[in-house]
Amino acid sequence: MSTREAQREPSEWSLTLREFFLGQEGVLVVFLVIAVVVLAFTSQNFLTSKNLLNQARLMTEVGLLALPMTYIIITGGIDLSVGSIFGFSAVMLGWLWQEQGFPLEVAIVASIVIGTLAGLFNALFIVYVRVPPIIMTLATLALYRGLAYGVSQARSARGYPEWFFRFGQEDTFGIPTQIWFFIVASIITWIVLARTPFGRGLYAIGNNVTGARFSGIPVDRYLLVIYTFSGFMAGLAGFLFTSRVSTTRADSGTGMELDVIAAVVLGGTSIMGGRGTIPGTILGLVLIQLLKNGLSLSGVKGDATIVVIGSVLILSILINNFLQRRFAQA
Amino acid sequence: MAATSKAYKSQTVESGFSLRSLTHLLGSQEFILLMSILALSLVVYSDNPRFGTERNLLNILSNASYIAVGAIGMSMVIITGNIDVSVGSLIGVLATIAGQLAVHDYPIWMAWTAPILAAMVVEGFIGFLVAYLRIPAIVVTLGMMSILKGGLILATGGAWIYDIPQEFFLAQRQPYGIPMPIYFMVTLVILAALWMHYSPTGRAIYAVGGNAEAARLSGISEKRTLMTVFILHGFMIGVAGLLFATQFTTIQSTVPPGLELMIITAAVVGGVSILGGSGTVIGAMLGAILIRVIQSGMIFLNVSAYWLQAVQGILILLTVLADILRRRRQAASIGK
Amino acid sequence: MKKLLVSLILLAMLVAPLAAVLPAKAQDDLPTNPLACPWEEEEAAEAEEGEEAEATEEPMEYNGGQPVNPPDLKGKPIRVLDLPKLIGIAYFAATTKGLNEAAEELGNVTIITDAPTEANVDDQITFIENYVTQGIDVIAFASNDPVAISPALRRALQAGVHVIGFDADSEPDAREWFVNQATFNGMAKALIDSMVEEVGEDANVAIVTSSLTAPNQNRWISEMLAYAEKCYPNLNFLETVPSEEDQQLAFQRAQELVNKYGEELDGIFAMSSVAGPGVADALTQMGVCDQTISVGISTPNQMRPFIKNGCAPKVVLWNPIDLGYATTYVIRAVVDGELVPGDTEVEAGRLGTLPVINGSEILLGPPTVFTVDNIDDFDF
Amino acid sequence: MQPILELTNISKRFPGVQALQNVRFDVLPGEVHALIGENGAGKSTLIKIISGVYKPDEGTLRLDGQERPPFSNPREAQAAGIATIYQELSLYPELSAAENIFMGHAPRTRFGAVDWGRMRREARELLASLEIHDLDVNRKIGTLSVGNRQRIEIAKALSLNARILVMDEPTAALTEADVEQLFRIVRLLQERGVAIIYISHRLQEIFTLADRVTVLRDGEYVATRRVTETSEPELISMMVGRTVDDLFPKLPAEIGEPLLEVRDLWRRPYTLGVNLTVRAGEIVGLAGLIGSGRSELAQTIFGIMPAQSGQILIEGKPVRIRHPGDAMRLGIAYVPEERGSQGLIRQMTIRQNISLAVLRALTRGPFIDRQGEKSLAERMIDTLNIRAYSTNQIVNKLSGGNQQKVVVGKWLASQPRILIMDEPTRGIDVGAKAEVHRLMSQLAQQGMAILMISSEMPEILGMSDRVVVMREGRVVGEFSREEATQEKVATAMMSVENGASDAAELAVDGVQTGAKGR
Repeated sequence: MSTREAQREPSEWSLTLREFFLGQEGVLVVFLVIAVVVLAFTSQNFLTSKNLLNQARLMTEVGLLALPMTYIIITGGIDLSVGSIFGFSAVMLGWLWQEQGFPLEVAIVASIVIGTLAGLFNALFIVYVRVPPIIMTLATLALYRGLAYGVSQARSARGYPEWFFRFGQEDTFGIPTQIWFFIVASIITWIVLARTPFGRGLYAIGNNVTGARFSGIPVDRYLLVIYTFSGFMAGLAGFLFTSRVSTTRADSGTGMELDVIAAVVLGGTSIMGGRGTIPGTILGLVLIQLLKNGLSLSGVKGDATIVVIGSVLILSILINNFLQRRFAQA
Repeated sequence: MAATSKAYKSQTVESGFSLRSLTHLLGSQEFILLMSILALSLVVYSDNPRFGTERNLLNILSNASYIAVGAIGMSMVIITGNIDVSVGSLIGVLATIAGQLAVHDYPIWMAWTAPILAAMVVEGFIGFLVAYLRIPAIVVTLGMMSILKGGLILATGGAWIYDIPQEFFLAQRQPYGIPMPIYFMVTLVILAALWMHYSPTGRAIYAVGGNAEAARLSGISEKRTLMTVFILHGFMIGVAGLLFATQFTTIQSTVPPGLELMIITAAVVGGVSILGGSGTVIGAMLGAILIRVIQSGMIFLNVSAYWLQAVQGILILLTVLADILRRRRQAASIGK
Repeated sequence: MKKLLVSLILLAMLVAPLAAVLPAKAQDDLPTNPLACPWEEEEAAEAEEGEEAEATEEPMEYNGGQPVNPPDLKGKPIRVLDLPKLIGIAYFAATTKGLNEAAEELGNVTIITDAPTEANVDDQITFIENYVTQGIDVIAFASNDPVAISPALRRALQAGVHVIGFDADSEPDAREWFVNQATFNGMAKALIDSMVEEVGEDANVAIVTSSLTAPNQNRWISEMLAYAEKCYPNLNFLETVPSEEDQQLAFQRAQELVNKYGEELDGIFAMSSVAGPGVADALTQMGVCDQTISVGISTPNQMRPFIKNGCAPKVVLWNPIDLGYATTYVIRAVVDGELVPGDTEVEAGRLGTLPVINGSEILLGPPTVFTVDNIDDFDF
Repeated sequence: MQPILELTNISKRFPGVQALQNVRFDVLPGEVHALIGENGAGKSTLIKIISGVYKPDEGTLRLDGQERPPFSNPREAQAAGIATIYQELSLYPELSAAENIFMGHAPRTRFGAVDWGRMRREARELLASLEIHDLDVNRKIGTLSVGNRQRIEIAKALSLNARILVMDEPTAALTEADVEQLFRIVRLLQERGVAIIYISHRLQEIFTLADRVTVLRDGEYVATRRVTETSEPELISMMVGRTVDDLFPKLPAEIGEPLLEVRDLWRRPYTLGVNLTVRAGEIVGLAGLIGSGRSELAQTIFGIMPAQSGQILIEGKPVRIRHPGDAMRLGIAYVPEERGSQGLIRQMTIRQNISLAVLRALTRGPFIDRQGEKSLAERMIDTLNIRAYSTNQIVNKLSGGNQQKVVVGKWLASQPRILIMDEPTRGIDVGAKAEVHRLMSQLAQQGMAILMISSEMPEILGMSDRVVVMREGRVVGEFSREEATQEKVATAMMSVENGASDAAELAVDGVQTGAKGR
């Protein structure tokens, strides 16, 4: 405001650190450390590499969907149809291969393409017809699920060849194969969000879409890209899921969208848009998964576990709000 | 001369006014919905006249009732720019509470009012977190959904409730041949519509959703309005839960799947703007009825069971698109 | 241009599904094996003595999987994970009750019940993985998807955990034994026969199934259609509608069917323990039980009022408590090495001796038909 | 006479900022008391204390001579007869005009319900008292023009039967004609004995309208003067703490070839066959009433609302501009009208805002070059004299003038050849205004072509080499610097005779539509 506040300018790095610890990420790290310590004491099977890798395997599909969801929520949108696209493209994989006789490789690619197209369909309406994302994806949530049932006639496709399971059930370089997909996708989405003009544009859109448009950011194209990307990732996750469970079902992924959104929101992405990071989302994912797993290993049942997770979600945002109000002013 | 022209002028103003209100009515989402319901019903009826039997129509309305009652509160919440995804779980919990009280020989009135009170307490708590502690509603209710869902199983172990005394089944009664839930739906929708149109607090809901800052400056307390909305929403959900619980001879101690989406969809199809500040409860009720007409009509039209969901999805999408295009056209025509 | 494109897409979307209007039957593709019709039964029974081997064909080879180096727990206390499809429905509450009943009798078995709140195979897999890591001795499961659950079960076997199925099977090699409550064709026969006894063989019937993806239901429906075709060719199946695991939806579907077909509709098969009360409730509340009745699969307690008021005069079910009870005995026998591949029967406490069928399945027995005469003998 | 409202020793502190320190202020019945000061001087804080939005940390408040505790919420202030018209219109777009006027204090029936009939009638009466007869009170606010929305705002304040009316820059968004009407209303209220607290950056208005004026600077009270006893230079020096010599220092620049030419450009319904040329080194002032289509023309050139037909030529070459990206590649920059919603991403930092339009150029490989970004921001902070302690400061926490400089900096970073500035100095203080003007002059000297949209006549006349006037989507007049006078430009803007015939045309249209409707 004036010269009397011309204090020492904090360095970029210390600023980032400060942001990190006062932000949701900091809260999550604390929660995570507490959870790990407590759970490690209550169950000796918890802190083993075998268990942790296995948990990572189980986390992959939700994780893959949470990455584009972070982008979308940062722009102030939402995609409720991811679970349905996930199920739909998985079903299409099995249907194309078994009913239509395509080679499995082709069916895999085609199913991911179909997921992408489903995302594109959402995107076209959201961008060009200006249907609010929540409404559009609420409608396609029902539509894609319906297509999954209709096309497959609710039949599951099974009996895949051995090589197909390499992606979902076996290890590559010592860790479950699909985790590689998640690691690569996380790193790319992280860097893109944090370091590229595209990522910066997403934040700008989420904070002030008019301002972004007036700054020459191709808002429509960016939105088109992220909703399509969400469909693509849902297709990819659907494929990995099929490989993991070795069958396709028209109802797989039902209700998954809420798990995904919970992880993203827990990770500090503001549902109002404009704020959020990929590391935050990953922390959110990991915290939920470890709680589920660790509590189960400590003898807490599934129903109690979801109570704990719900409470953690509310509590962590509450604490974050408190910290923001207390310290972010200064 | 001057006097005549003045009289003439006022006359045109009057007729112009009524004309405008007519076009206003014809252009409203409620009217479009009503037309969609009628058109769809006619199509189904012409294919299969049994669709038009009194019993079927009453069944449809009755099945839409608890969704519509839930959508009343949901509309208010959405108009203020918030959302509640925990309603499905909450209704599951309420049904269990009502059933448990009824089988444990508590007086019936207690079994009926307890779920309503419980819902008001839970929604009041949600409202407190949203209004006073400023946590986004979707976060609170997402968390609450887990807590209620898990807590229900934790408490009951999932046992079904049966051997409930007959007088408990409020929703099964049919005074004058019309199922009870329809009375509830119509009465509550009318009351809520009047309240939202005529009470200062009702108008404040629109103000808070339309421009929270301006509302604050007009001396409207956003926090109090939000609390009122969530508690009222709790009341409506409580009634919806009661109608749901007393419809069946046995009560499942689980959460009805997808109920929250159904209620939200009814409100949104009914023209309640998810961006806040506009919408009516009559629209929400028509939205609920439309969903049920679609569901039921598809069966009558022999749509393959496998394609039911897809057709439903398309019809919902079309309704929503029609609403959006209507708004766009209205804005454009006025802009000229 | 843009608008044209959009409307074209919408039109295509509209037309595509409507073009596919076909009455759904919700069968699966597996071969069916209808049992003998009631009037053939007597002949069959006469022939049974001499020709049993021929009638039941060759006994199948054991086709289950085996745990890898399981610890020797013979006679020692064991911890068993009871993993039903979901928790929160009466049916699985009853199987759990049965498991615990037998566990108490045996004294050295601890049952831990844990499962998802929705019938979701992905969650089930997570539970299996968690409990294997935690170190459980035995997993007793009822799968939400026979194929999807199998990889996780195989990993459990590899970790030396005993795996026994009940109610809903996995792939055979992913578990050691499966306790089969009733054969599919046996259930189908009981259901169809019950219906025909109520409405006659020149009747129109519809089916309210649970989810279109539910494997047990699809198998039953296939067997029912095959059996009806063989024995009651005039029994006309109108259509099959799904109700998920949702009482309200089953209620609504039944109303719609009655309204749609009116008096033509003579009976509705309710194919799950949730659909059963939903359908019967609808018929009762509509007051049409003199025209349309329901025959279904459900538990006695929740069907009692409907059996008594005649809206659901016959309910077919095995005893889920017995199913759970038998499962615990099978588990103990397997752990103690008393039930090994190649055996043809197993001791199961108060249930006596149960036969092994299809290589690695233990059959509980024929299904029970609950009617107004015997309903008060059951409490579960 | 006894002051109707008197505040003494008011202090208010926000985290990190002393917003007000020992400020005093009073207003008499029937008086217009102007409150002036640079942005960030504490005017807004003071009126928010008066209207009950903020509670002061210290100080006393006297109402009709009675000491009372400060208002703890807006409702209390309203009850005391204080109404406020805020700078940023605070209306509900989805609700009707009548309801907007009466939100929070709607007439009730005896059952306590909102009396819609009376509300509509009273709304019509209120508007009539403002000489507004053609405004349908059932229309949704979202469908009204900005000018009409402002009138609804005034009606809203009147509906409260206010004894004290606080007007926070009511003329910022108004054109000269609307300002005249507003002044009439203010005088009317004054006659009724209403005390008016009037905030404006336009000193001219203060001399026309106010009785007394109070100056604030850096949160502190400077002085109160009768307007008859002071002068413009004195007020300015009190506000900025120094004297500002020349408000509009347009420096001579060499005028070169046409850089931007627009030929018969159409974008219905706002831009109807516009022709326009801007040369290198030239500042073209684009004058017109609100709604005359100036901003829309700028947005059409910039590709936000792409043209439907017509030609745009850059350096004589025809180009197609379909979105802002195209325009930016061609060297066009647009400093938009609405700083908050269009110009800035307020929740982001200075650094991120300044680099936003040039991110693609600021990359190393696919990544943003953070060091480059930071040094760019530092350079702009230096060049434009933006007062901020760090490039990482959130823009929202800057004062209006500094925010505007950030917007300008953002577009200068794109090194444009053609700069369109839409109301470049609206709502910013005198010092910052002079700086912006000086900067525009310098840029023109460097050979940039500048198209300046402004509603402030002195700015148009002082800065422009050429003045182009728009009315109803068309260019209706063009004057060189020498021939442009306030009268000529204003006449072209309003063009009385033509305007009347247009109005008649509209009326005929209305009748026809009505007939069709029937």
